[in-house]
Amino acid sequence: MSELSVKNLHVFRGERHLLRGLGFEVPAGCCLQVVGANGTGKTTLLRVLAGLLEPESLELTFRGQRIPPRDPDYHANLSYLGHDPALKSDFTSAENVSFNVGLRRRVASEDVQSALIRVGAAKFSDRPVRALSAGQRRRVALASLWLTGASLWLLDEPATNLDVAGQGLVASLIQEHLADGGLVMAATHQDLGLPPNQCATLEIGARGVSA
Amino acid sequence: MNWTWFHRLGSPPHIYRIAGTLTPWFAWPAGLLIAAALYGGLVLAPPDYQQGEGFRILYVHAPSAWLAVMIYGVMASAAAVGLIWRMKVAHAVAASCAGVGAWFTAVSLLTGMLWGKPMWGTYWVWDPRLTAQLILLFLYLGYMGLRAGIDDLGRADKASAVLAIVGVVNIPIIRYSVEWWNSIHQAPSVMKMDRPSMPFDMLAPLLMMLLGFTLYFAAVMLVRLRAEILRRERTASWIREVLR
Amino acid sequence: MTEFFAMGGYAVFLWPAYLVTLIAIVANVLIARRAHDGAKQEARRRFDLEDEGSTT
Amino acid sequence: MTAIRTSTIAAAWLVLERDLRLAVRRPAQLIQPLVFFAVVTLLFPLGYTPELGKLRAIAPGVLWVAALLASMLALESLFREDAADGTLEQFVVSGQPLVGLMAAKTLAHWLLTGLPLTLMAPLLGIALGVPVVAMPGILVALMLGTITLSLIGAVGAGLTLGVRRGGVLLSLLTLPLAVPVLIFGARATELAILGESQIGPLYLLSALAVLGITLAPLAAAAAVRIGLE
Repeated sequence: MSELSVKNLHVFRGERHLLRGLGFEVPAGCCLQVVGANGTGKTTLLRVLAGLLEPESLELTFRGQRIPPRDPDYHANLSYLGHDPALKSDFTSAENVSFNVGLRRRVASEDVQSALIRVGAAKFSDRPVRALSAGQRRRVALASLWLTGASLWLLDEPATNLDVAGQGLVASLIQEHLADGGLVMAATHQDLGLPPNQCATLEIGARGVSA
Repeated sequence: MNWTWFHRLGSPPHIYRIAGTLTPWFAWPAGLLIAAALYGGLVLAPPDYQQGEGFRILYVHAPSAWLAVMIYGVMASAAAVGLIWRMKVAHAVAASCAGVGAWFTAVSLLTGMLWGKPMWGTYWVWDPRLTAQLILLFLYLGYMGLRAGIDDLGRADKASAVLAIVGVVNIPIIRYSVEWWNSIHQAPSVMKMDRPSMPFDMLAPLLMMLLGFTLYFAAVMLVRLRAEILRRERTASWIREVLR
Repeated sequence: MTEFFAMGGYAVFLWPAYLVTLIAIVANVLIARRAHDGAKQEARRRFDLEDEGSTT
Repeated sequence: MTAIRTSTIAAAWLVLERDLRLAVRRPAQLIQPLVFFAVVTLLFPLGYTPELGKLRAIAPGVLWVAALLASMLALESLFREDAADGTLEQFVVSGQPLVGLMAAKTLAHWLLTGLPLTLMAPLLGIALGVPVVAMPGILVALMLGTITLSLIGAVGAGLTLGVRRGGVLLSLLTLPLAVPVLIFGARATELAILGESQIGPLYLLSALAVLGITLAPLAAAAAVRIGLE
């Protein structure tokens, strides 16, 4: 039985009927890679599933329950990583992570440190984020993602601005998350090095219908 | 109890057709009523013992003022229906109301000023009702400004709907506060006339004019509604037959 | 007839008030009509575009 | 790992504490509304008359209009920065009721703008010939009024989130809705100056504040959700 299933997803963006009747299922412990040319609706799909964008129509089922994409419990179980890493530039990375995670669950400062170490951001954890490079900020965002421990990950181009080592980090975080029985939907062209039974691909073509 | 009639209300092609057939049924009676009320108000009704012939401005001022407030109410309720049941047609109705409402708020202000001049010697008098209408005009302009400021039609509908609802909650508060403000400063009040204990031959034209204006608004709104529906339905197939 | 138009000396206020109202009534009818015709034209243009799009 | 989910109050407190800490890190933004309030107030004697007697008569209106415009100034950045760096999106996706987080942000805005303006008003009142005995009355009235201003402003800021150069539009949307606060507030201040009891307008101001506290965060949350689409 699938953890997450989407049926009859229609989305309009201004004039364009971007997603037409999209439908797919993601079993537990599996990563669905969303691929397609730019502007075909990858980001739109993730934002709709995160409840940030209201679709024309959608039948979303999570853990066997039919819910609206703005259901608070559903949100508590998901993490959305968008284009911007959601960090306040006047705060240090540690302060940012403890706020972003603390908004959802109780978190101790040791956990924050271990998260920053896990993503290799420990060395610059006390400098304000303003002084960090885009790649370093992306790592800090990954620290919050990893520490929150939500079961559903919605990742939009998670490896942008990351060097090769960073891309390896993303792949290992995803593999670790899937091993815990988590779920990932990632809009990325990167090869995540996942065995075929753990990874499916959703191609959004020009007509916006699932391939 | 299935709400088929309610869902049919929500289906754009259905509403587009109904709007088309209803428009003349509103337009013609409106025209007749306004004409009759004009004749009644300008010719038959006796002059006011205090304001003489000048009081006849009432026959255009009061209906415009009524329209200004009534339209905002229609706009806000359509916006609420649009937000709660996610009906695009309801947002289209709200969008069709704003322009007409702003126009007639301006008319009620201008006619109020033209009435104030002979009565009080100055064009603008801080009469509570005139002041409240002025603020209502700013609410309309704010609504239209917000709609114009957002490119995506769907988002503009929803954002302006929230503003319309916040606005309609505030209108009675603004009216009360302006009346309260007027009472503590004993400022002059022009509009003693519109709580009419008027004789019937004065009152009848006014009521006819009010109804005529309301029907007129309905007719104009329905035409704009058809335009708004076409803008929102974009490439829906039913539009092809309509265009033929 | 002329004393009718004089309106007991209030003519200079009364008739402009009625004129303003008339302007608003006529203007809104024109605006509504133009908006509807414009929307129809726009829809027609979009359909022609779409027909071209799918045929080429 | 079964994590203990943060309660709504804790999340709201976190947001409030975050905004206050952020503001302390960038004090310049805190000072600007206060300087604006002072400048606008001090323009009136130059534009009207140096006679304190006459200034006292218009002091209530001047203080309240200047306070209104100053708090409007600071509203522009209430959501804009959070929307730009993506943190506002995380509020919506956090699973916490957005209404609570919006209330926290509005309270932070009031603590950082409304309250300082209120505390500064007596100082400027002296420049307008306001007797010292009236100061407590002015403080109470402005405190209540600025709460409602922040609440209405939060709705306006949320609505103009998606609008390019939404600053002017924000004022056009918010000022008409702030008219009742201005009327009751100015009257309360006038009564304070005259030394009479200002209980009537204060009740009305409190009523507006209560209405604002209950409804405004709801509207602001809806506006932000729409603005982020």
